[in-house]
Amino acid sequence: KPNGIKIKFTKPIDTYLCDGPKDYGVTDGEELLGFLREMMVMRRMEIVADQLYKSREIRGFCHLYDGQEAIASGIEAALTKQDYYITAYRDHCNQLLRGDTVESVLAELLGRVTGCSKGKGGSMHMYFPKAHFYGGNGIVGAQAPLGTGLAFAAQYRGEPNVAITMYGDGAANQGQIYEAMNMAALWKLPTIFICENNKYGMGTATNRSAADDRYYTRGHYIPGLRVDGMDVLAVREAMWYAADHCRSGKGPFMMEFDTYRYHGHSMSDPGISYRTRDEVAAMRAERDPIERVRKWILENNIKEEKDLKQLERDVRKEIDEASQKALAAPELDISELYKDVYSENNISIRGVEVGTGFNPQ
Amino acid sequence: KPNGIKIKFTKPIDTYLCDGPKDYGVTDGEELLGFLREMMVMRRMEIVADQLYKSREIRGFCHLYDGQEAIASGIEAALTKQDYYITAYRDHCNQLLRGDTVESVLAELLGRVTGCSKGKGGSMHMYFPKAHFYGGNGIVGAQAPLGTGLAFAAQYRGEPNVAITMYGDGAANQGQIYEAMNMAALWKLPTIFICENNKYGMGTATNRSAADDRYYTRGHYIPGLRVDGMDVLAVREAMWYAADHCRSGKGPFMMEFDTYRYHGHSMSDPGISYRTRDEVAAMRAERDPIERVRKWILENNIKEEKDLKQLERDVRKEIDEASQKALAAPELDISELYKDVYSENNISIRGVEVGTGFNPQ
Amino acid sequence: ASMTVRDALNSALDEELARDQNVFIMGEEVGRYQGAYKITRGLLDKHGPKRVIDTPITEAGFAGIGVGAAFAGLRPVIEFMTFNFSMQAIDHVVNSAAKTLYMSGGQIKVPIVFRGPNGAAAGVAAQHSQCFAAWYSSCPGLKVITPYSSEDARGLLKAAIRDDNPVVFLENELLYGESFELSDEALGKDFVLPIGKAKIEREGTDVTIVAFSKMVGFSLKAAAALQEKGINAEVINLRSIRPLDREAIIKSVLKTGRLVSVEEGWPQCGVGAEICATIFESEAFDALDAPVERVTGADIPTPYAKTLEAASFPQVDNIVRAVERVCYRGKN
Amino acid sequence: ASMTVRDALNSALDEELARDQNVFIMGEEVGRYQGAYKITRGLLDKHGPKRVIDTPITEAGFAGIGVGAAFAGLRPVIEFMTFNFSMQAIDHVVNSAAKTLYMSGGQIKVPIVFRGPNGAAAGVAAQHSQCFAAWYSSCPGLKVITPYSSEDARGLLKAAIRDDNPVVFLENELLYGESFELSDEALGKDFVLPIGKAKIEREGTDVTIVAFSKMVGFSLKAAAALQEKGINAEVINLRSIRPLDREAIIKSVLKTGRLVSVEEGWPQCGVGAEICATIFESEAFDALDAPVERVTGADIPTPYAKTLEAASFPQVDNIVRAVERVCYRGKN
Ligand SMILES: Cc1ncc(C[n+]2csc(CCOP(=O)(O)OP(=O)(O)O)c2C)c(N)n1
Ligand SMILES: Cc1ncc(C[n+]2csc(CCOP(=O)(O)OP(=O)(O)O)c2C)c(N)n1
Ligand SMILES: [Mg+2]
Ligand SMILES: [Mg+2]
Repeated sequence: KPNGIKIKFTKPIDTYLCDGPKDYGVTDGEELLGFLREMMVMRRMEIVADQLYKSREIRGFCHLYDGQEAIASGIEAALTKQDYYITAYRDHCNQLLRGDTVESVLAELLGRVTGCSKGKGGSMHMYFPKAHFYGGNGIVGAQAPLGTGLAFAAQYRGEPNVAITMYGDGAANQGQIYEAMNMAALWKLPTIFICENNKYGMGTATNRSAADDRYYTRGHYIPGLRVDGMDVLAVREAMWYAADHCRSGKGPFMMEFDTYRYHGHSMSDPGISYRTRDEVAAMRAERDPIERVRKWILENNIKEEKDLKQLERDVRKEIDEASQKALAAPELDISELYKDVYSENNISIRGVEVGTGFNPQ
Repeated sequence: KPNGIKIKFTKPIDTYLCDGPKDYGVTDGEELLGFLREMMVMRRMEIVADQLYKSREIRGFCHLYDGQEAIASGIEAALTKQDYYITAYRDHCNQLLRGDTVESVLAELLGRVTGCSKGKGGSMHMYFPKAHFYGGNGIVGAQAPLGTGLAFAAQYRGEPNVAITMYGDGAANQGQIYEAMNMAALWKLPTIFICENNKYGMGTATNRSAADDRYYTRGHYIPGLRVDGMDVLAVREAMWYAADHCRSGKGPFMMEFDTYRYHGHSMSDPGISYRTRDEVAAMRAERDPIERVRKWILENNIKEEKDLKQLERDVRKEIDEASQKALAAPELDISELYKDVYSENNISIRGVEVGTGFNPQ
Repeated sequence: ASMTVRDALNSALDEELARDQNVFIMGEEVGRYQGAYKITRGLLDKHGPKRVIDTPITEAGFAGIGVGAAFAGLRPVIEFMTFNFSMQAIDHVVNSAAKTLYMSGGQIKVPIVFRGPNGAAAGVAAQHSQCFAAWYSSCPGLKVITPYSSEDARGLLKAAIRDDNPVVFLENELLYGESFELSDEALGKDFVLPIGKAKIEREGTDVTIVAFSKMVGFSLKAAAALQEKGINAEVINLRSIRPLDREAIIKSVLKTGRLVSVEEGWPQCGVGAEICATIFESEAFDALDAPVERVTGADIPTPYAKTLEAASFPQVDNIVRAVERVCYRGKN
Repeated sequence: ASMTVRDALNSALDEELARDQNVFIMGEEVGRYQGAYKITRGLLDKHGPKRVIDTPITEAGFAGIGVGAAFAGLRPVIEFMTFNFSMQAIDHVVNSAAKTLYMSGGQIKVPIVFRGPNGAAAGVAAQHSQCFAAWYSSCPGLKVITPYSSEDARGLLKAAIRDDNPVVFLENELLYGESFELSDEALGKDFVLPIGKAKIEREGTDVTIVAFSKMVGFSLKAAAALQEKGINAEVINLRSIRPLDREAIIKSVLKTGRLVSVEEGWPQCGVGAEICATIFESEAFDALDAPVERVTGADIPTPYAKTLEAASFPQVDNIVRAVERVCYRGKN
């Protein structure tokens, strides 16, 4: 089992107002297997979510993360659970990697009481405050000031932690992101703005929504990097670099991860009216983040093909079991409908009809 | 009376993503006298407004433009009245130079029926649609998308006109400006974003509000210029350059005018708690835009000192008369309170009490 | 002919684009994607990219651009993918669009339509389920329209686009796929309905149910159920929340003496509250045989889970029960 | 002791900053400029730039930063220079602050106060005169407070800062300079008033006047004038619009049988409308001797000119007349 494997990034890292990290990552077999498993779990969980949606167990909006797994993995590898984290509605895998369970995530998608938000939040509203994960946000761009506020809190309390805000290429044009960037730079807040550029915001390609689609430079006065988001080691390396920058008091950092979503935007989007099937197929064939790790493992003789097949079966089984458990749980009791509106839960709340609702007396 | 006077700009023009215009302006005596008169009128009008405010004839917010006159003058000299124009609440002089009268502006400040908005708008809400001037806006930054919309209309109709949006250094951080810039660049809208950098947004100096206070570069992917806003010829030259850029289909342009406001932010601000009296005095002594034109006129022997004194007396008289007339006018009849809520003026509108208001039957 | 609300909206847009070169549609995914909810399907192909414009996800920006274009005389139709996102741009709807005619002393008209789905859909949770009828209807200068049927959708959207004032046009996602009969007249290219007039969807004598948008359908179902219990309910489809057709409500209450209002929005300071106030302030008050009752969305952020969600919004049963109460049935 | 509302707010902020290191103030011009309306005067000097933070003019940005900081356990007080500008940030107030506790199933508290002057001042025209009491009070998850006196200002602001929920605290610029008597108790460092409880400012037997903010003072003046005409009015200061103290209103109406609501905001779907609905839906309805009347801001954008402006908002006379009408006086 070879140690200290050095892997050169296939795509060079683009830099803006900074030198950037080295052009390779160093890893070992155990770690690579960890990445592989974690990314397989994410991939499989999203596929199960897709199935549960199609069987009408999951409803409403449901945005899947498959294709983008290396970003979530690489980020976790570079940060601590004390670092603050917020993302958009495409949040299942981030929730999971911050430390939640597959069962908890799926149960939330299913609206069950065992879900991470007790079924009140659904796909877009997952939280794991234990590990400083603050959602999950359905309003495109809103998470940027919120994440900057998390960084503000870290600085205010003199903590060594950074805060990261994830947003999409579509979100990158939202004005409030620029407002947040300005204050972050002015006050040198330890925050990394992370643009997951998966080439489309719903159905709009980046060149039709952005006058300049080099999102890593859009901080203008803030340094940035553009990194292959399909390469977990590159993601980690870049995140180390950015977090160092922040932790050393130099203020915010802009990160762009070049990635792709395999699914449509959400379950209602077949995802092929604004891009070709060929484009999606080519991406899967050439850049898949999981295949890449699998290849490294095989190339470096860490495991054999059959071991990885077994791993895949294990992962499937694990997630199917989690899914069964999630499905078996009930919805929240209707009496809880009026809870959590206020922290004190003793304020009377009107229901649909007069005389219904909650009355503390 | 010498013709073709060439005047080199004392401050060099800073450029961003473009070459910039020449470093001097060409003018003649008649034109200089025109500038002088026009700027004197603006200055005097604002001083009269100040007096009327202090005598409690004008109420509420009242933001004066003295110190910044060369910008309004230089812009008008470079544009046509077909070009679209929008600014913020500091709008008295822009309204005037688009073609309105001193009496109309003062009457609006006084809430009189002869005011440009019939007394309904007041200081912040003046409009002159005849010359494509669309206000006057009390919401910091809101005018940027609005002005971009004016440019959109120009492009939509295939007109050769440009649209300009004026905003302050404080406003420059507002997110919606970045949203507007992105769309303007994406769609190559003929629009000039003009930042009047008068060094403060209310009481906050630029270095305390902006991570990067080179506002002419804040378009990031949009070319820009930083120009001495106390030099009417430099303003005109720069505006010609920018308007050419827009009219030739190259998309938006960023302009920063380096200027200063003599008064406090509004009438409630003495304007000396966040800046020193010395700073204001030095600005008046060294960079006053009117003094500069006066000096050019004298240096080039276009007029003598006594002629200019006479001109000043004439301007004073003219404005005092306008002010008297404005004061003499009545307020709008109370029956008009319910007019102009809707274009059709036949919708019933509730007043303060039941049974009051407007009822078309 | 029968037509879905979606097609009614689509055809109205299509016809108005064809009729007036100043009309254009702008919003997120309205063009190549054919609209997030396919209301603009086919319009890009037919009218071209100058008239059907995909924007970046920047509501404040494009709503403001729309208002600016309207200042200059164009007639923009701005789609909010859902009205939840109109909060990003609400300052332009209220401060830039609604108030400008007045502030300018009548000089600057703002002929713009802001449209999109409003209120709760299915399973989209708290941030995507808010009803904005009450908020926007509180603002002078705006007109606020809430179509129910395909006839409403066609006639009111065309009227909104032709109106010289800013109009907030609140659709309902769950109605898009519903089909309604349309008269030949309603299929006409110049079919417009008057803004500010309610429609009596069902005549009745015992009680008045006032509703808008999706709740009109629920109220009609409730009326059918009530008929079986011997209660003959009149159902008013408000169609427009501002101007609110107070006369229609008052007239009906003068006849029935009883009133229930139904809406999906939150109760406090909602449309039902305004209807209550209207009754107090009119001759209908003296005609009341029972106090007015509101049926509303529960006073909570919308939960995701199915059963909880259903309990958060009026169901037909709730309406039936409220009507029974104001008719002094079922009580004790 | 006598104290202005300005000093009451200032001292409350000062004390809470001193009490809890997690409390900080953020907004435009709150620091070096001492506040646009001087509510934060002296606080920067005393508590330093870490606790009193001047922001750029980016409401969405700093309101969102405040909410994010509250997620992480700080207790931000966000000043909107006026609430008119809160429309830029309203999505954060509603979608980020109000709904998060619920959406997270009770996990994420958002202890934040949004404060600043609300409603009309003098001569500032349409874009600077809007009352947001009705809008914010419609939102579950928020608490909405409208202080009138210096006692209200101190006791409610301190309670708001100590509350674990997002609070919208609507001040009134024209009250800042008004002085009120304060009890020794109200001067105490731990003086807090309960959120959600109204105060009877004047006891009376003939009619109930419900008001909030500046209109409480006008209503007290009206009550004095009415006394001379032989009408003994009870005046309720709502103090909090959400939770709304319905019990206090109902109890009073049970006694007086007559009700007038007074507010400066627009009528449609306003606070008065909610009060009307509350009466219909309670036992107070049966106690009514006359229909409820609303006195409200006129249903127009606020005009600038002085006389027009005065005619746009309730004056003492309007209240007197409305009360006379509900008491069947003056109406021949
Ligand atoms: C303010 C706002 N506007 C619009 C939407 C609707 N919407 C949800 S996701 C989305 C596309 C976002 O694209 P991007 O930021 O690239 O993220 P991705 O989905 O690709 O991860 C849109 C338009 C929203 N939720 N919020
Ligand atoms: C959205 C919004 N926020 C805050 C204000 C209050 N305000 C009015 S003017 C101003 C300062 C603006 O400064 P700047 O943009 O530099 O323009 P200047 O006054 O210097 O011309 C502020 C904070 C407002 N009117 N609108
Ligand atoms: Mg994307
Ligand atoms: Mg300035």
